Amino acid sequence: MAQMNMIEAIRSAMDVVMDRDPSVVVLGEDVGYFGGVFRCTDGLQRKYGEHRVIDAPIAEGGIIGAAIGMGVNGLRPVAEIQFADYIYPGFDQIVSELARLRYRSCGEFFSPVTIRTPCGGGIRGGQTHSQSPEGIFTHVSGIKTVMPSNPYDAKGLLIAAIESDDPVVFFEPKRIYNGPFDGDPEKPAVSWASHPKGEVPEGHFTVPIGVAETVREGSEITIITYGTLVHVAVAAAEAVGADAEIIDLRSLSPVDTATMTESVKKTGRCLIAHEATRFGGFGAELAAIIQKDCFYHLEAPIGRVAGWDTPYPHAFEWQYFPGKKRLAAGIRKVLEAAA
Amino acid sequence: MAQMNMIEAIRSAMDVVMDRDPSVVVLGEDVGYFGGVFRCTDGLQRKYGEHRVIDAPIAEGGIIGAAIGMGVNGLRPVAEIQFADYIYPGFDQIVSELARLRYRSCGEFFSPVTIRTPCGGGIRGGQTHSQSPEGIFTHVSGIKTVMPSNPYDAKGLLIAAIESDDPVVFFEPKRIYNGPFDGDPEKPAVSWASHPKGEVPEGHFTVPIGVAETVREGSEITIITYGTLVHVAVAAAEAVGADAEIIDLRSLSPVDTATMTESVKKTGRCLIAHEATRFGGFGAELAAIIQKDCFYHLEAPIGRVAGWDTPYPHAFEWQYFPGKKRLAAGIRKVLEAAA
Amino acid sequence: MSKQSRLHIPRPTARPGEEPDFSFLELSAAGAVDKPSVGARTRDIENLSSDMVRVLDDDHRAVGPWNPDLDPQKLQVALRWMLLNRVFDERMWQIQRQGRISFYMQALGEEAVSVGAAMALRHGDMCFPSYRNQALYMVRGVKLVDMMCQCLSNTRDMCKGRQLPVMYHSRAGNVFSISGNLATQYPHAVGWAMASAIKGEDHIAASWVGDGSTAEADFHHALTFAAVYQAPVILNVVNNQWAISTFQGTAGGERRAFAARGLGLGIPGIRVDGNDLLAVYAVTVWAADRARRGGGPTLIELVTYRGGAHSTSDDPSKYRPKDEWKAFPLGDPVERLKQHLIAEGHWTEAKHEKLVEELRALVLAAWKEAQTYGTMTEGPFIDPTTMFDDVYAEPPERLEGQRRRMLEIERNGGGH
Amino acid sequence: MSKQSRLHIPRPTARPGEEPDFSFLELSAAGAVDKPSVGARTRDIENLSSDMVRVLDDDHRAVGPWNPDLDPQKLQVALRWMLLNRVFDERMWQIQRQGRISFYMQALGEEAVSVGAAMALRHGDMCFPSYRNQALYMVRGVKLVDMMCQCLSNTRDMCKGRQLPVMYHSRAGNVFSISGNLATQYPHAVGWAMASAIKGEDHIAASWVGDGSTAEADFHHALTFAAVYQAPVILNVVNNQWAISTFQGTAGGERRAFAARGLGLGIPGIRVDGNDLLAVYAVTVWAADRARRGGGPTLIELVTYRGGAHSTSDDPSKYRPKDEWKAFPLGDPVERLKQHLIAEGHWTEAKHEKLVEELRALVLAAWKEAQTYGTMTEGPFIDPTTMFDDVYAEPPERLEGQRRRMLEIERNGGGH
Ligand SMILES: Cc1ncc(C[n+]2csc(CCOP(=O)(O)OP(=O)(O)O)c2C)c(N)n1
Ligand SMILES: Cc1ncc(C[n+]2csc(CCOP(=O)(O)OP(=O)(O)O)c2C)c(N)n1
Ligand SMILES: [Mg+2]
Ligand SMILES: [Mg+2]
Repeated sequence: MAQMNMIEAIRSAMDVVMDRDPSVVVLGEDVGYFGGVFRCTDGLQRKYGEHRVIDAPIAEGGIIGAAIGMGVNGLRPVAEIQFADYIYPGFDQIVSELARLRYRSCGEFFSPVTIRTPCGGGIRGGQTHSQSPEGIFTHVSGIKTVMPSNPYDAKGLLIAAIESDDPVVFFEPKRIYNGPFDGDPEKPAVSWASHPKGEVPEGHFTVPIGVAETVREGSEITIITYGTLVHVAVAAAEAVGADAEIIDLRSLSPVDTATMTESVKKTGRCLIAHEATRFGGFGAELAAIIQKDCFYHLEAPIGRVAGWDTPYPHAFEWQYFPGKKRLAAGIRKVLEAAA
Repeated sequence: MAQMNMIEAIRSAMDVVMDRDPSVVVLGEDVGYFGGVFRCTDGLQRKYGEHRVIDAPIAEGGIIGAAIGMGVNGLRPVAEIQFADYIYPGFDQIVSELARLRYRSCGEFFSPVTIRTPCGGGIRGGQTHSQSPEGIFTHVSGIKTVMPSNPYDAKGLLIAAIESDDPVVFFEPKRIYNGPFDGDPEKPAVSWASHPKGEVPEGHFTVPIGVAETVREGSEITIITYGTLVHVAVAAAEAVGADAEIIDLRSLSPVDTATMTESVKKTGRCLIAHEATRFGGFGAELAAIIQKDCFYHLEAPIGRVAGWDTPYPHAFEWQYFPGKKRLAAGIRKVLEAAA
Repeated sequence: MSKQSRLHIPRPTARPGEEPDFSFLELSAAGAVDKPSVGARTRDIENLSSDMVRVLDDDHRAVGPWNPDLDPQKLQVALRWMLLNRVFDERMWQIQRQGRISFYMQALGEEAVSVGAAMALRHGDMCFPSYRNQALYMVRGVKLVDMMCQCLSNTRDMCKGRQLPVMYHSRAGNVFSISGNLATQYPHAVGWAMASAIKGEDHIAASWVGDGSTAEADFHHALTFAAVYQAPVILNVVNNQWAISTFQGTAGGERRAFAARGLGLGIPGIRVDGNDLLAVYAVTVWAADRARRGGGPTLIELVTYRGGAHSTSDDPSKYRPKDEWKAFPLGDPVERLKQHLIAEGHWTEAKHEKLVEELRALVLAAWKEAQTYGTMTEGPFIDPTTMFDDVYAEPPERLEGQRRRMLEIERNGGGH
Repeated sequence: MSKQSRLHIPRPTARPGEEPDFSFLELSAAGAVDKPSVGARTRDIENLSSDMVRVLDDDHRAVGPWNPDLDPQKLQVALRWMLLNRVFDERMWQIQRQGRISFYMQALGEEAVSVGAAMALRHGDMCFPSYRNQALYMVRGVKLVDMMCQCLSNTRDMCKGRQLPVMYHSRAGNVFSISGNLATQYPHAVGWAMASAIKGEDHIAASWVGDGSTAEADFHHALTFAAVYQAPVILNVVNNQWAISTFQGTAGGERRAFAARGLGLGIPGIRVDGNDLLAVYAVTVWAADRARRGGGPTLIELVTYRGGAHSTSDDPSKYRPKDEWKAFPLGDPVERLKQHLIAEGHWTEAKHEKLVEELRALVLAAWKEAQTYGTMTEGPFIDPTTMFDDVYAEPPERLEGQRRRMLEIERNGGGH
């Protein structure tokens, strides 16, 4: 086992798969010679050559469109979109082509593209370097949507994504690339070295897509979340002193309904948290599932804590970010609601 | 008052506004000389000239991008996207520009573009002429999302949309362009002439964006829906013999929370129905709001009836479409659930 | 507005009721355009993007350096494919008009575009067609009955009822799946070709879009990626003058030929008489050779005319002169090849008529067979629960749940 | 993979540790390129897209038909703006390095691009800039202190704390709001210009994108719409050789100049020495005249060099030779204009130094003032609940609810 931060884990995932499977290629803006603006592909071009780690023109639609064609011709492309905020120019290729190809050709054609993209705020990136658009993708049938919250899962899930014959949109919460973050920007940065999930096998392993992880057991309330907010939720639960069960979804689509509903049936209370804007966000689907499957066990309305329904403001990112305090308030509200 | 079908009502809305306000221009694929593949702009170019009703190149991103620029320069563009399935190439311009311009420039710049686009299935259009992508837009702050269910609302809401300084994505359920549709494709087609909402004033009027309409009062269950399914819901409620209150949202964002929650508090039961795929769809947000605001009044889990989570299949559109029978089953299920 | 608008509005030369006018169409005489070596530098062959490569002259002879010297037998095969395309379209159009399929799109007047290319390419070369390239499937071995079953969404439908008619695919034939979204296949072809180059194979890719579709983003993406990586790909623009109701000027064709669209990226363009089978064949072979030798992409503009309505949903009499096709200077591709074969002594009117009869019988037989696998109104029907297949390779439980729910509904009598 | 990959991989001529090599850069001598009338037909002036319009020669003289004959005073003003841009950038860069703003982007080495255009356009002409055109705002009257306050997200920030530094806007100055998404402003400019034409006004629009950004769809959309409607717009491509870590060849610049990108649509292209203020001014005037007279769009490629890092987040020593800028044949635009003025006897080193001092003082004073309106760490702070303003003109109730909720949290002590 090695110590890895999330960047290293993601890089290691690509490295391991590229080493085993010559059909895996990486493409994206600045991913080649330079190694990516977040360094996730650093060293891969040196190791696997310019023909497998490809600097692409600045055209997200072109990157995804070309990757689809490569996939149809037997390659297994891993496309990087530099920021999730810049995935929209590729949206038509994702929705109309990548997600639909297997279906419309009854499996004669498919393209196992993985799209990696850093998401989320907390890095003073302003509204175009901070978005969490996962809720737009979970609504699209034919693609899988994944968001890890730690190095171990990042590597295992990314390998699973690349090896999956289904297209996967793989969101990387950039705020926790270098260390877990509990939502308090004033605390000194913590590194992954001190976190159990910073221990990552060097070699090949997978974390299955579609399986959530219960990161903390508890009996009073279930907190369902993913990405950066997993760490905030843990901190918030501790701050409140709540006996909270915390579920890290890891995969958003498919989502692990069983783990969620079993937990809520046990605790009777539920808070959902994500960084993305609230209205029409993925948390809505989670709430809709839980209210239905756990109706007779719920003792309080399901709470949602999320980013405000505004763009992500540069100066007020800590007022925007659903931090420990907002989550704590959310937990209290759910706990205090009359049964 | 005149008899209008939805196409005529939509055309009349543009006509009325273009007549009053020389800054209103219409652009889109085939909208000019030809008058649009659904004839919604028929006659407008003859009346207002080629400089105000503009045939555009086939580039949805270009249409929306150019419309934004026109709006910044004082025009009030109405852009037609030929099918909602083809709106994705314009997605970046909608999300990153149209929705954000006012915010990022603190109101110094804005662009009051209205995007009209026919959505929904039931016309044997296969997966690329049948989609209902509204749930992708409701998640985007900065735009409004509207879907009328009848000629009267279509005209009033479209005028309101064009006159609004906010950008609006205006979905037109094409299955009901020519007449209301209760979900049974084997029944003879009905025209709008026999429907009260087929009576539409010739002149200027608005239906406010953000206000739902209760199309049927009832005490047993609230059915919340919009677009084509409003008519299906009415038929299904009658088929079941349920004393259902049926709410036609008309505006999805902003959504009229008060009308929904007051009704559910009264009835204690709720079914949500839309044609779009279920997972991560707009119905999830509705369910999430209602479970929270009406928790203590709900006697049964909120039901959702929606399109299956697959692309819209050509041959099985009536198995795909959430028709009267599926809605009726949904109503029964909600009604029969133990309190 | 008080002041006069200064916006330029592109207008076709003739609208309904007016005299067709193709005086804007710049032509070269057959045989007049030089044929450069496939290694020529783009800047030295720019003339090819404004001239027009033509082989068949007004006397139906094949002339000039681009004459591919195809033997008569091969030409007869080409004629047969083109005719088959036309006869098939005719029948399917009629079938749609009878309400027996929901939709159809014909290639009337553009048959040389697909047949010429299909015959010039190798089987291992991958085709990424638009919806008007049905002949590619035919030449690549897809059976008529299978194409018809697709249009019928019946039990033998390759698309299992999921797709609108004409949205074929053929893995065995190396012809990609048609998308409803215009131009999306263009970057796929480039990516496929990039993969071929990466793998060190010498298969190339070819794709087709219409004049109108060149305005889409994917056209630009494809050209950019093709140029940057010198992908072995042929990018065809089928300029059939119309995009539903808008003429090619609305897509930017007023000032410069579509063949020139790649010049700014260093992609050579060839403008070719798209109704001249020999010319289409010759330029495709040239571009394929160039690509295979590492010379990179070529953009081919095939100048043709959409002889019929855009689709069965369209009525072109609303926006263009009824007889415009008759005035089109490049004529009818089927007629031109036929007259060439006759002029060369390899064909007769009688043989032609016989061939048409034979093909009609073939198509009719296929149609009869196709119906035995089910029609829109009569069984056997495909099992609707198959609609849940192939959304994913590994389907999530929620889809299986929905499949069960649907089965339940079907069991309770189905219906609406 | 067993076989050898045949994919073409564009490679810059030099990487870190290697000798800079600009031998690929085709230059024309100053004064060597003819100046056509603004009414010239696109096809007659194609040379302008591969030649390079230059006015300042090696002896610092202004020569040739493109010499705009600007009077010395105007040239001094130009020099002042360019210097101000540079001094401002220098200071802001340093301020970012001190952690006092979160981010910055400089225009080092590209100052002539914005200053030349800004001085050539009329105030009523609307500018749609990229993030490296800050001088447009300066010339159009935005105060330094206001630009600094934007970068500080303080109480006087025109963006009310919502935007990353450098994302300015100025309605009064007719300079559009900067987007984080590359190239999106290009079709806006075209739409704005179309509206101007529709209204019968003679304002034109101008927009700027980088070489790398030409690959985006919006570049294509803008060119297509501009060509189709002959929109009165100037489309500038600032080819500063680099797009973060990728060189201009990765965007397709290896085989043909970016100036040629519109030729296939009939849009004339002009390749200009982007470090020659006089040449930039002259081609902008030419293109603006052409647009104003109904001649339609012009694409201008400004050949320059990104003298500094892409942004404060970037480290160019990782991907290009450290001294590459020094080897760039077109030099430093500030230095070149300065030497021209000196050569003409209208400037001296001493005056120059004094000007630099003056501007430094100006910038410092502005910085001091800016800080009084708040900094990132010290108040006064802008009210964070303003983050809910301007999402809509007519805000939905749910936003007001969220604003109240946030206020509640703030009242309970704020924090995280
Ligand atoms: C993205 C997208 N936008 C719009 C349409 C609707 N549409 C279908 S065909 C067509 C015209 C295409 O014209 P052209 O590219 O010239 O091809 P042709 O039909 O002439 O072969 C349009 C606008 C579509 N299918 N996809
Ligand atoms: C749509 C989009 N994709 C990617 C990025 C990330 N990005 C910011 S600047 C940049 C490079 C742009 O290079 P160029 O267009 O040459 O402009 P320059 O920085 O050289 O002025 C990239 C890739 C972005 N901002 N927007
Ligand atoms: Mg066409
Ligand atoms: Mg650049």
